[in-house]
Amino acid sequence: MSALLDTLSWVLLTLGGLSVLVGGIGALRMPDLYTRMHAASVTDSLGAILVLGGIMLQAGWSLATIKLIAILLFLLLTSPTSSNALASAALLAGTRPFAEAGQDEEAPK
Amino acid sequence: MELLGLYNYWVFAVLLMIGFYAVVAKPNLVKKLIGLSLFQSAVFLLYITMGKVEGGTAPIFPEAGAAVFSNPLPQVLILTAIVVGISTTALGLGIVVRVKEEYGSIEEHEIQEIDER
Amino acid sequence: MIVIFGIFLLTLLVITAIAIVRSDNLFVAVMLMGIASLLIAANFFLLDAADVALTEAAVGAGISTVLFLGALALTSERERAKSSNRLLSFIVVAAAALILIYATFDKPRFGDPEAPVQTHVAPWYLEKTPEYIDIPNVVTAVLGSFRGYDTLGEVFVVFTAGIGVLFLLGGGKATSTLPEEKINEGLRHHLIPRVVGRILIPFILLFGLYVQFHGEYGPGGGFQAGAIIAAAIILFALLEGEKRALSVLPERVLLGLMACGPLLYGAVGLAGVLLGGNFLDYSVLSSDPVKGQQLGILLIEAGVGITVTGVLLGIFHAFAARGR
Amino acid sequence: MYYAVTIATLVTMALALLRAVLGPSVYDRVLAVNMLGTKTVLLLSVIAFLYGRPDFLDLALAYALINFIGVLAVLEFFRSRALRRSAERGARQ
Repeated sequence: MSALLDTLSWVLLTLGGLSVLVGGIGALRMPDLYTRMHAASVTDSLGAILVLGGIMLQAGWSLATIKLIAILLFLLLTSPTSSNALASAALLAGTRPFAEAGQDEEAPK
Repeated sequence: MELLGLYNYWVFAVLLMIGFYAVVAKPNLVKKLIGLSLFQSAVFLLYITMGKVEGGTAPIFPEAGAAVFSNPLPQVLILTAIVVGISTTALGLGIVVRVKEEYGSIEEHEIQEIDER
Repeated sequence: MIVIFGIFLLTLLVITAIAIVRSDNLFVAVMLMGIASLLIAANFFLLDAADVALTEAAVGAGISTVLFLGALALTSERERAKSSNRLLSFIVVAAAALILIYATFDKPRFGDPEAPVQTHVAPWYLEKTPEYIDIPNVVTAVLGSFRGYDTLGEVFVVFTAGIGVLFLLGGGKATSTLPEEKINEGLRHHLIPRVVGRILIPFILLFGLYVQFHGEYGPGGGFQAGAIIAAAIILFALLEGEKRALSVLPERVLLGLMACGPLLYGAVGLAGVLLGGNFLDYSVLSSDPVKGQQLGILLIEAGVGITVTGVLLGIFHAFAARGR
Repeated sequence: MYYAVTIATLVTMALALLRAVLGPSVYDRVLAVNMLGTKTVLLLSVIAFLYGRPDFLDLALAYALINFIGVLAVLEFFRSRALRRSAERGARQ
């Protein structure tokens, strides 16, 4: 049983590390603000779930697990919210998506 | 490895001087304060680096095990210094805001010009 | 391996610092300062300073950004003039950096347990804390008891800085011509952040209290807790507008908090004198000296927390009120 | 295995930092700060276990709670800036 949990947690951690990395590459390589935001925010949540889940399996039932669950819950609440807030702020300020305008310079004054 | 052990101190020196450069060379008062915060962070880094003991852990006794602890004293000094740092930075920002209200500018040259008039 | 992680983070920190100095948009510089704070906090954690990392997290992640942005809103976002004596400053700074780096070759090796810093007073603190105070967190023990004078001084510095900001910015004239209700509405029209923020505020407050009272057993204490609680109330002010926040905690109450903290700290010290001990000697506060020490630390940490909360909130409101 | 996750997180932090330095718009930089914040939470939780001191998860918890405030402060800054600008424009007309 413990070997199974161990393997599972390593798998989760590896996948988590990968998705975090993919998010980083996406945030760097994507062509405009909204696609970058998409790459960053989706993998942020997925990576957090996988990595923290992997650690939780390692920690077993303890105070640490409860703290990890709290961290995960708060991350899942705040991270998409800040992405949403940021995207709406950018849209209100007039930054247009790439496909529409094909431009991404400084936010209009 | 011997040289790697000094890397933290080098970063301290470089960071300190980057902050100092912003203070001397940038005419914008807010930028000067940002430089000053960097300068502060460099000093914090120096203190904490000095307190680290190889193979040690944070000076909070765990329930079992761990006999080597890092030095608590620099941590105490820096812990208070961070909060003091933000309050003094806020005081500096307050002065900058007042300067802007009186002179209409936060660029050193322009303030000096107005003063000389 | 951990050493390599530290080196990597420090390199990122230097890159960030250079970018901060080079950018001529102050808003960008403030954002990059936020990144620098995250990196340096991670570094503190790697260097075994959990308490310091928590302080940097509490202060750097929220409050410092909020204050700088508040100041930018009142001044300007762009640097206009280029520096005139760039070459000269660069030469001076580079020379100084080289001298400092040259000096580091005389420094003891990183992490050397035999270095002079580690061999004088620190082992005594580590050894005597269980005996005299009997709490696991040595940092809190040194902060509250062994070096209580230091901390009292720092609390007064924070207090003075807060008073200074209020003198500079408080009770000022209105600088803006905007309709007041527009300014005061905060982020009330942003539904999603508002709902999530409202859910979070009680948890942040609860976490702040946990950090305050768990400071003797884990990383934490008055300085961190004060900053976290102030951050929670600043979040409320951002979401609901200045006015609502001020009606929850009016300016008079904030002034009271600012003054109460140092008073409480000083009173604990004086109580020690009255009970026949020295100033800030907590052993006499209870019949059992160890219990007395613990009680004293609890009280002065509360004093520190109250001061820091009051001062940071007072500063925030002073900046925010100026924008009206 | 913790090491692998730590390295992945650190590399991502470097990439996000690059995005913050390159910009180009201010929103990209805010996005990068936000991303770095989440990555720091992950890094701190992993390192707490790497050090065998899971009681230090408080730090990651602090960041998970407080990072949000920075983004909201930025949002409020943009909002009040837009207000000020429209007022200035109104005054000029």
